[in-house]
Amino acid sequence: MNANPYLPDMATVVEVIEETPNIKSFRLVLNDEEKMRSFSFKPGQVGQLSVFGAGESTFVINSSPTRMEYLQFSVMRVGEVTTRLHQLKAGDQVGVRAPLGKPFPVEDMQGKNILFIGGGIGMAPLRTLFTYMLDTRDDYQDITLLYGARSPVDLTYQAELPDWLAREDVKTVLCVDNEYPGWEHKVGLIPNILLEMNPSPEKTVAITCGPPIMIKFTLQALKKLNFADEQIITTLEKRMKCGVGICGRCNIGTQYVCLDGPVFTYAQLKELPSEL
Amino acid sequence: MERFITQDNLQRFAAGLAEKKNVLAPVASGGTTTFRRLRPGMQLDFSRMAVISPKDATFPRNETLLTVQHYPEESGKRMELQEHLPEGEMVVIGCRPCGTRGKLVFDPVYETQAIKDPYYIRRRDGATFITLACARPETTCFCHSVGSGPADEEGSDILLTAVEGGFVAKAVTEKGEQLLGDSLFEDAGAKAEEAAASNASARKLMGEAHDFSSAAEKLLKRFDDMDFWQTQSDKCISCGACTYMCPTCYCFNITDDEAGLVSRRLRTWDNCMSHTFTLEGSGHNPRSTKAHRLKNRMGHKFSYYPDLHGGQIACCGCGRCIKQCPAGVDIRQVVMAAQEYPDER
Amino acid sequence: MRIGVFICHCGSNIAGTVDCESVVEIAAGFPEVVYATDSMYTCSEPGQEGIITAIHEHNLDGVVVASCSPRMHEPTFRRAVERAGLNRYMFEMANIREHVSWIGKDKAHNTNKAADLVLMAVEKLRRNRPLVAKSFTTVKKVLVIGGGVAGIQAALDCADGGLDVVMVERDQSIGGKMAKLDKTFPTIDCSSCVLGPKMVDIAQHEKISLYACSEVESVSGYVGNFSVTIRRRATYVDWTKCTGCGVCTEKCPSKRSPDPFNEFLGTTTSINIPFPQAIPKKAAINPDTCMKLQKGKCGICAKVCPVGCIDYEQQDELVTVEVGAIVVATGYDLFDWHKYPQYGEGRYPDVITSLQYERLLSASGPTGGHIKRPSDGKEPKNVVFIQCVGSRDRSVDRPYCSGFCCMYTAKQAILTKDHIPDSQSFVFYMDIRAPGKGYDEFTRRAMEEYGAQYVRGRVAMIYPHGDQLIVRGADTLAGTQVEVPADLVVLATGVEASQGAVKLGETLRVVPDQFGFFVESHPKLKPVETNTAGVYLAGACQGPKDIPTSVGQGSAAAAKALGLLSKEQLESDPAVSKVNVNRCVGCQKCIDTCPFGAIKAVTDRMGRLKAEVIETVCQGCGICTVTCPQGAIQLEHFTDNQILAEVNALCPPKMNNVSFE
Amino acid sequence: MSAQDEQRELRIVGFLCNWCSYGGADTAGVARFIQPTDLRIIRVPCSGRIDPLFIVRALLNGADGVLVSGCHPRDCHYAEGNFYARRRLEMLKRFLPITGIDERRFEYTWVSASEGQRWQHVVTEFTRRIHELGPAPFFNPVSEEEWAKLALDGAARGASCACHG
Amino acid sequence: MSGEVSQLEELKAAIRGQLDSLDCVIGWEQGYDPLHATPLFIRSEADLERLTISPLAVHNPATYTTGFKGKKIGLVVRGCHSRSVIELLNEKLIERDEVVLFGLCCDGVVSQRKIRAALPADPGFVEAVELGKDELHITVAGEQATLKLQEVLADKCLHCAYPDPLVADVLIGEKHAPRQAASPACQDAFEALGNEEKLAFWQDTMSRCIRCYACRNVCPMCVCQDHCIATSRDHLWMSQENTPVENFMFQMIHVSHLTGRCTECGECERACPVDIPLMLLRRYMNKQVREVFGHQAGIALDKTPPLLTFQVEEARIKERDW
Repeated sequence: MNANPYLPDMATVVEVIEETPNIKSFRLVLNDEEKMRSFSFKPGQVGQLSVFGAGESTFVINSSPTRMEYLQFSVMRVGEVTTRLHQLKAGDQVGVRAPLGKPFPVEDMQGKNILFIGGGIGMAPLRTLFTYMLDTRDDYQDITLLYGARSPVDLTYQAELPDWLAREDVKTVLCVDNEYPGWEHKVGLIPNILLEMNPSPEKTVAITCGPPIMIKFTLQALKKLNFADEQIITTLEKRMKCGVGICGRCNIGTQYVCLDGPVFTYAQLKELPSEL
Repeated sequence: MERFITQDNLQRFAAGLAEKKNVLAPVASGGTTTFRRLRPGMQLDFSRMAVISPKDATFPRNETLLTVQHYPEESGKRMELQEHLPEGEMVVIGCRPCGTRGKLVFDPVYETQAIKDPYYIRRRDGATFITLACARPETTCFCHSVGSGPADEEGSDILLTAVEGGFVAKAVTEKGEQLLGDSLFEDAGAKAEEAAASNASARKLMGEAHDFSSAAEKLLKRFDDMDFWQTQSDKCISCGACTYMCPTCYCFNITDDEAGLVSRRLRTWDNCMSHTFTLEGSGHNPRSTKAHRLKNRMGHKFSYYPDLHGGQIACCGCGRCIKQCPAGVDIRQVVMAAQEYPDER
Repeated sequence: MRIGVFICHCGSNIAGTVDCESVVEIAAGFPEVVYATDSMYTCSEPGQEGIITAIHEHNLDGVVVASCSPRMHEPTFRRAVERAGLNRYMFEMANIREHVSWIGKDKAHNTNKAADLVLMAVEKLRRNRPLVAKSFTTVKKVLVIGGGVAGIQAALDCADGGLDVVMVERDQSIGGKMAKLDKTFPTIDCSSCVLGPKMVDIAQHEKISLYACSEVESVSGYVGNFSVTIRRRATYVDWTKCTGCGVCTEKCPSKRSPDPFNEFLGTTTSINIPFPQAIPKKAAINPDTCMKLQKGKCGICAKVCPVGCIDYEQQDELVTVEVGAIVVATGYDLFDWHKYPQYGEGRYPDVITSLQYERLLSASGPTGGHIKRPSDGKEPKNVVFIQCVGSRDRSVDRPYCSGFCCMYTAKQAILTKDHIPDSQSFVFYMDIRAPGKGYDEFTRRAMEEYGAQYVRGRVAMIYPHGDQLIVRGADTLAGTQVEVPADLVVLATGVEASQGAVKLGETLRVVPDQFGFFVESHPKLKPVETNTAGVYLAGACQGPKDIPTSVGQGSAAAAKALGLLSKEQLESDPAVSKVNVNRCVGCQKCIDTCPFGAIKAVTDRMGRLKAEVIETVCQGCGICTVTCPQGAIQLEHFTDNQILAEVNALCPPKMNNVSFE
Repeated sequence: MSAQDEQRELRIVGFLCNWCSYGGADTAGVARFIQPTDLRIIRVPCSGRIDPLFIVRALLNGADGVLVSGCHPRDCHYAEGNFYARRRLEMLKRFLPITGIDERRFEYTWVSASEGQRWQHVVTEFTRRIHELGPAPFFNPVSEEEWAKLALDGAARGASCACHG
Repeated sequence: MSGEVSQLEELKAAIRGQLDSLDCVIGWEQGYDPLHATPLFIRSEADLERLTISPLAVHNPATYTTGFKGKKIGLVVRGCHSRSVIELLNEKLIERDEVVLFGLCCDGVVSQRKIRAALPADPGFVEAVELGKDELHITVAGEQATLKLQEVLADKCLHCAYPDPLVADVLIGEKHAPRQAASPACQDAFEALGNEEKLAFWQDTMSRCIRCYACRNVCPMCVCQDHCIATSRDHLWMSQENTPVENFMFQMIHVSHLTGRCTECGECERACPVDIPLMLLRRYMNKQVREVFGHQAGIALDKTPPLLTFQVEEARIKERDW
């Protein structure tokens, strides 16, 4: 971060990956080599990407701090800024303000079983932690990933899925909402598959992210599986502008998602006023 | 240090300052009085509290954060980013204690251990406030209910008190003291006592303060009671008069403009009462109705902010939001209603 | 985005008055332009290949071509960028030829303007998004409006090509002007012998339905799916029963009915069949002159009709047909020569029109093919033909050449000699226009073999002298004034747009030009298309034409219709309106203003009213977009943001961050 | 007006419907009807697509003139677009005087695809008119002097206008 | 004042009778001081007791109707308010069977601006207000002042042609004799200025605007609700920059969208916290609409706003010669 917190660092797009029809991943390198070398962040932290002339938008840094060749952001096309982001190609310039926000409590997770539950674009924040844990695999017990999307084409990170599936040190389960020709994995809604998988809450941390409706039912499922509120971690999304807790729109009561989040435990969320 | 200055000399003093610095002062035009940049020939208007607060001085309605120059690909140059930090000094003359205090609410947000907003800090540090104490409260005034008063000096560099024939000027800071060295100021003499008496009388005229002490807790308790908030927000029309007039409202928007190869990142006042404030790209809006938004505005000023910043209420009691609200929403009433609302129904 | 800009020289058409290299240089500095170049003819094969190569080499995702009017080559370039894998809507054109190089003299100004137009195109393109056409099925049926020779040809070609055809004819019989002609130039073959069989084919072709005495009332829908309402005028004869035996016409006591088929040279019966070869060969009553319909007395035709088909109570009938394409072949009318004072304004019965003369020449005409002048029935010896009556004359607002009068005048001079060997023809002409195959030879024959005397000059006046008329005019070649005694004067009246063309144009959304002729889509490249997709032009409704050209155009229009409807599915233009349901407040103002009924109200999951566009019906006019105050309905490819981007490109908003007040 | 001023181009924005007037401008081009070069044309499908606010935006951004042209009434390619346009544009034209923007800077007319000569005439006349009016004043004061003058004039009005209740 | 009191009682009785079947009834009560009224949302007998219909009760309740879509509410309406209701009905934005209209034959409401100008001290120091038949007796900063009601009436009331509700389910008070509308002298004077003066006026006046959108949000005919193009994220219509040109652009948007729809209730101007005389623009546009289309918004049911329809031959639009 610069002394002027509104001042982005210039970065160059080095690669654009078309993940799904409306999601692209962008790999960026800061133009200032020294800054790039010394850039440090923790899984779960976010960044503001600028397309100058269009504006800024917040995305989680979904590459792992253990792999610092580039910073990766996955962008779903919804509004004006994301549309302009989707027009970027390798070589184009963007602004980056990162890292912002608080990361996943990685230290607290060491030595525990980790259960990732991701839905759609919600896989982005999980990817950073998941790849981080793969790179520091010995610090954790069992790692399970349940990742679902509406249909097979809506699954992001297709290039990495075969590897994740093939690994023996993690259990990866994929699912889609309905049957599709050629689909060999699970079919059904994430909360139902989760119940079917029946993971034990014993020494386990569940990390979930996805669309609001999926989160709602996944939380219910986790409660049914006897996970305690403190064992459940999620990340929130809010409209943000400044990213540094000033501009006043991303607060839930006293908590600013850009500053105090986006990572919250379910226990913390329950303490907050209900304004999601 | 207390000095005296006649009404005419104050005008002269202000005009003199305006030759060297940006001076912001209440000026009458078009049937109203607003803070304007004092330019030669303009008269100070102290006859009423300016409808807009002086927060422009430290938090202007438009602030260019940065500009970007793009270059054509063939030129081999990459885009160039330029930060636009404010320069120069500003003197605000004739704001009231409440308006001056507004910036105090900004301080713990715009300057923290981790985050320092250089735009605000530079403007604040470059600003001098010559405040006019109030002689009589308006029906909408409640500064005494939020820890202030009609002659509150906090945040001011000089406090003026109207006396017979002119003003007594009290230096509050060193900066103020320096200004009072100007030859237009005379010895205050007995006028100082007249001023003190006037200030005391003003405080007395304000009567009893509202007790907002349980607001922080009660507003949180009301959070999920949408019936309460719907009723309270019935007459609100979701405009921004309250927030833009408010000396303490510090929320802003950041937008980009572009013209050809130049683009600009602009910070403008934003308004938490507007639907678009929290509208997300997906169409989802966590504060989708005016009831949600009024709840957040009240909560922010009287609960969340005090919670985070040592109990300080994020309101200076100037009453502009009440007086200028097209629908007459009374912030005092809403807080009181929340406090008085039975917990169990 | 990565935009490529291509500046076309168009030979010297653009480069002559625009510094194309400078425009390239300036354009290279426009936002998101990564490649700019110029080429001699961008629309040419190598020019298009250049675009395609550049798209690949420079990884372009948008293209601007600055050249001629998009009305000319937009489709060409769209196809080119499509070949390179881009969406055709990621393309914009700057018109620097028709709107710059051809109209401005100052090279510096032109260059500057060209650069501005490129900037506008770039700024719009930056807001373009790929649009994908939707497919829809078509009705394999064609409406042909007008049963003259052009319409007949179009209908027969369409029907032979396998399409169903509905032909609508305003008059009682098809055949048009050609059916009235005696012989045709330059072959002097019998007009009805040529046309007659084709008319019969129309009647007999199983794929053709003919509605005579009918007019198009209204048209709705869109290409491939028009819905046409036809008004069938009451004929007071049940045509499903009428056999065309003609008994009624023989017995009808009302014999003073005007005879339009014979150009009002004589009269006919109130119930009649216009001519023996009429198609359909059915009788119809002229209600204006029928005693039964006027006064309630008579009723003879009903009594004599062997099949009982007379129906005095018959009313107009509205019929709706669904068609996929429309061929307009409404022909022409004759100029009203009475506007000219010098020809007597109708005072002299022996001044007649050329078409009246055709009827006099025709064996089936009122005189049985004997040339008898109207005043006294005498055979004329001196016949004077006056050309350009209502052609090439600005004073009567007819500056254009009617094209075929020179030819038929020559023909009539020849026929006059054939009919009356001791006759002498005189032709007053301006220039002889005989550019067709065998045409010039034909006019020469009239002069050389048939002795017609051609006088180059305008006629100043005609005045009676005894039982003759004296035609006074100038002989501009001899430089003298001439006076020719005439037994009969034949005016080569010019062509004007058919009465009713303007009204029909409104119905079809086909624009008439200032003279009432329908405007084709492009004068060179799209001579039978109109600006309304699926509506084609044939024959003289588009401008004066002789028979072979009309027939050719009839076939051309038919080919267009066949080509259009040969596809199982058509693609709708995706540049149609689209509703952002998040912004729509359901006020339905767009529904009220849409001229096509292309927007409907639907209820969303929450029970709120929302507007929804029927994409195939939407024509892309954008009226709704302006109607909607919250900008919830946007015309794709012409969104508010796209147009505003152009406005802002031309009038850039100032960003001088003035101090607040 | 000096010869030099006459030389200087002013910013004139045209909004032309695709079917008639844009075609008319093309026709004028094809016929090589020489016209002043100040005008830049924005092509829209129909005059019914022209939001009067486009014109306002152009004028407020500093356009010296705005010319709108569509199909003649009854000749709209979309049947009714220019009927709506006529009402909208007429109201804008009538409204401009209250804003202090000279209404002569905006004009609307009808030119068909065949009327190349008429288009030449319209462009020539309108451009002449705009040159007679000269460059348009920009709405935002651009210099401190302009601000000062305005603010002072405003302040001079003082509290005089309380009647707007 | 007995007349008004009995009218108030009559009104209360009428409302009382329907209160049970309505979600709420919108009227007015005293606001933060005796000089100001504020909208009152009546849901109970206790609320009803606070109802006032004095000339201080200015707010147009029609503004709130679209927020109650699908619910049945009551409105206390004056003549000009009823015009807004009619226009909303004509535009299908509310349903007739979803509103019960308690009509007041209106003798005019005050302009707070005129009161401010007429008082010897800032109205912020008001202590007491007593309503006489034709006067206001106001105690302000210890001083007594008597203002003639006629002199502090809002401009719209001085020249009101429709003081009586044009649509109502219950009508309270006595109907007025027909009146002729007129434009205020101020309007005529402004219209008579030259372009340069007018432009300078707007440039300066618009520099006061803080873009709070009170004028928009208080307007009963601004029905875009939360989707105004001025605050949309697609920002090409306007920059968020608060400068005279952008501020004026917003007024142009407002006026343009109100063409033929503005019912001249004057709320925009009343609501403006910096006293921008917005009605200058609205009245002028309305005058043009009247001249060209013979149309006045909200004076008759089942009328289409003139820009949503057309005539093939426009009698009063003259084609300009070229």
